[in-house]
Amino acid sequence: MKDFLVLRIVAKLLIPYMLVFALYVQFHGDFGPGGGFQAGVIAAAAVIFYALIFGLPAARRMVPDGLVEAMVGLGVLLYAGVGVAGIVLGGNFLDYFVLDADPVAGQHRGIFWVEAGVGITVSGVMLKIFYMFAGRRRRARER
Amino acid sequence: MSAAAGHYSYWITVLLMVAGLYIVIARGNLVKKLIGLSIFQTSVYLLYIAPGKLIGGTAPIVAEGYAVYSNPLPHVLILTAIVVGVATLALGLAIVVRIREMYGSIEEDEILAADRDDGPDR
Amino acid sequence: MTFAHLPILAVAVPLIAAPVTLLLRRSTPAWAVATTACAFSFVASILLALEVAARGVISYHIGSWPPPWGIEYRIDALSAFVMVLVSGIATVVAPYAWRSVRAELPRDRLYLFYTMFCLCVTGLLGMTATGDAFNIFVFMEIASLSSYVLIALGRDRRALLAAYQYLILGTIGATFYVIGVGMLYLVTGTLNLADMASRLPEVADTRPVLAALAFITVGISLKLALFPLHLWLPNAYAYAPSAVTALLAATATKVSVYILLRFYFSVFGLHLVTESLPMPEILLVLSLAGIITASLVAVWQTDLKRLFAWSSVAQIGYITLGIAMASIDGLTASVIHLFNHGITKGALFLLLGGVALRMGGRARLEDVRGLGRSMPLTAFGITLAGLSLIGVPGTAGFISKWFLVLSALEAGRWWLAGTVVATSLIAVVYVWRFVEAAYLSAPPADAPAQGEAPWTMLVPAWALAAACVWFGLDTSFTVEGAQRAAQLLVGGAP
Amino acid sequence: MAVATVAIALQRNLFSVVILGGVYSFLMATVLVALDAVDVAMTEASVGAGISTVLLLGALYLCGGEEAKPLHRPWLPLAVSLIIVGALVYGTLGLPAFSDALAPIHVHVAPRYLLQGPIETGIPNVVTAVLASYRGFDTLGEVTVVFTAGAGVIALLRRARRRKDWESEK
Repeated sequence: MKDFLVLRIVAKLLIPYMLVFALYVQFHGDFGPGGGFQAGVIAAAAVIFYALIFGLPAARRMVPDGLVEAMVGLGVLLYAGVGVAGIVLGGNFLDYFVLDADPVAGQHRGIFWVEAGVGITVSGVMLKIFYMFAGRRRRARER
Repeated sequence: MSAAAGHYSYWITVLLMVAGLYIVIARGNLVKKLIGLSIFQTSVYLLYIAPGKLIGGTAPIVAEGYAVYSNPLPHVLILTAIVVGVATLALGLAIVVRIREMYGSIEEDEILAADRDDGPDR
Repeated sequence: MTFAHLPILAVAVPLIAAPVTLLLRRSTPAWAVATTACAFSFVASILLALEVAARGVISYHIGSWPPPWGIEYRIDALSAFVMVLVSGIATVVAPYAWRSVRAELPRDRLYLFYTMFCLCVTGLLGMTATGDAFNIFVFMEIASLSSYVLIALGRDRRALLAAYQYLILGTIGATFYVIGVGMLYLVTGTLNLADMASRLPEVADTRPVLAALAFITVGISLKLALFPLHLWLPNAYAYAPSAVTALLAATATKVSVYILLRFYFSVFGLHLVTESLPMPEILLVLSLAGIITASLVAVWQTDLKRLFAWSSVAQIGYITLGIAMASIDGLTASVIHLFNHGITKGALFLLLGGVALRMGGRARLEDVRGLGRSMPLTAFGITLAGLSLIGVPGTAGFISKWFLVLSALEAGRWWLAGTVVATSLIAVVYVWRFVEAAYLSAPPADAPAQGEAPWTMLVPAWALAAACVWFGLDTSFTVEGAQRAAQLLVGGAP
Repeated sequence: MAVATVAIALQRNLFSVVILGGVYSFLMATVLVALDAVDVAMTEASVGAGISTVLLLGALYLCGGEEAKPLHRPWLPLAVSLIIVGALVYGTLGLPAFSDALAPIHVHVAPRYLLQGPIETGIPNVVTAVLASYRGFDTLGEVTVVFTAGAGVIALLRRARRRKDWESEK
């Protein structure tokens, strides 16, 4: 689909907004609907869109495989890390109250990082799965 | 009779659930089975969410001017269930793709037939 | 400080190990991390079991939220017992996998095997430790999804189909479980198991509760491969990599049995299960049918992995038979057999993995001819574990069958005790088929040059085989643990 | 929605089935909005209609899109389905009626979330508060499930460089 000028321009216009929207959903989850999971899916969708228009190699240059695979693991580690931080700071596992002197602020901080972990892993996994399926397709063609 | 009206939401759930399950059991195409499986899982969402709704209530985002909210707990559970559902689907499809590569077919009968020709230890 | 956090750490450490292995991308460090994590969980589980025996139930509030609002980890005699089994088997299988998996998987995916291994252990331990119905579902899915992948990694293409069938049936089972839990939630308003149990009597005998009982039973039965819902099991066990077969056979079905026990006796209560629906009768019939059919099918198998997979279906029948007695003795027998069968099958599949390694990936009856001479230690180990499977005195299997027969006699069911003994004779037949091939047949002339399995595989396997004898002679841990667990289940019901 | 489901069951062209699946998900999301579950609706729309459809289409591209005639006799599945309908109807008849404010789920655990949640966590979206804090461990499990799927797909579909030489061993 690289040859359609309209698609290319629309995509160029839209994709930044999709990523910004993903960030909005990620961090506005405290007040409106949304959160790490939805944001991760939207961010992944933006890159998938990019890949559909400009081709898989272009998308892989923009978001390389190694980074995606690292994101898959890092999100879970971040989440679990917040849990362990609760223990280290003298509370229970996943205890956000101890993350700050003020318990409510601690909750805020805990939820922020946890949601970030969810977002990272989900976008990483969704993208990775897409890359895996799409990569297969290319090989099937080569045969 | 009012009992039947009050349980209307459950009937829909039941219908979807069984339709999904039927597709899973009755169809021999591996992809179609997975689609049926996701419908089966999706129907469970309604079983949890529908009873959480209160007529006159609003979404559980606390704001001034609202007193009645729908129950947030089922929403949380179903968010988790949706994620589990898509994870299962992705994994299932990955296995189907591999099956297709190894057997050259995604019809259950053909694959089983291929297996019978395959080894003496079946 | 750390000691108070053991319940969560036993689960969280393998969970954290999983992404670490993924990020390492090298098989050797990944293996080291996975093994260390399993060993840590094993030590933690033993400490927890001791703590529970000394001081009673441990309740751990995750996130410091009190139970019905937050998620609670609740370790009692039964869950500690099962955790010791699961983490112990994992600790034995992890070092074994080092050599075994290298022969069965392509190099660049080895580290992912350990990622999946950690996740599977996390899921199984999480299901056991948690006191929250929905949390069980989440960790059940972690365990299931990772085991689908582990099975699909088998080198035979039929492994893929087996994994697919397991995925379909496993997901249906999990969804049934969610439906059942949903109904319970709608009538009690809570997801915490203990809270649920205390609020159930108000609504006992209502239709949703009975339907929930039915759905949870069917859902879990799919997972634990209760006859006639066992169809996924033989293929899955036969084609999975050897280390995976051992891990799953020894732990996965056992944890499902644990969930069933938990719901029957800690949530629904003995009264509801035995009187409102004919559950014990249904379980009894299915167990007996399962024992007899699966044992007979096992006799005709030529592939040893399939043979012992079918025997697993039969052995699960003995476990559920104990549940069907619904008495303290029956439950004791059930819990003991859960443990003993776990170590027996673990030993068998690990040793068979060694055979498969030397025989080019197969372990059929014709391949093991003359095994007594070419691989004497392996052959002797399999025979020993086989004796335990039959229930010969002096082995672990004898203890569980003994308690099972005892509880049947106590309930005045002579015929049941007779059936248990008679079906054990079928086990004699299929174990004999191995012994005959290994010791009494000459090795085929064109046999590949063989030696004993590498010691990194032989030592873990023999550790389990020795455990079969150890727990047949020294029964203090198993019997006392199981008795405490059974009393807790029957007495703990509201 | 029911129409979409029946159509899925009858349709044999898998591409139409996938598209109908997307339609079904969007309808489901609409229903969920009507039931006040905005977070869930958003997820269902993005996952069910978005990611799932993309994945299914990707898989179909690799596997081919026409389904063979079903060879199975439909009677056994139909009987199983009917038994399950019976059990479900039997069970749901005893459940609290729709929008019953006195149902156990509204009076037992949930009130604390709604009344105390915003104060204890400082977050007005109660769903987020429960998801990330009260039942944060469930969500850790959920992320782990996603992680499992991701790592599993990598393990299954990674292009094996040495594939040839270990296949020849067989």
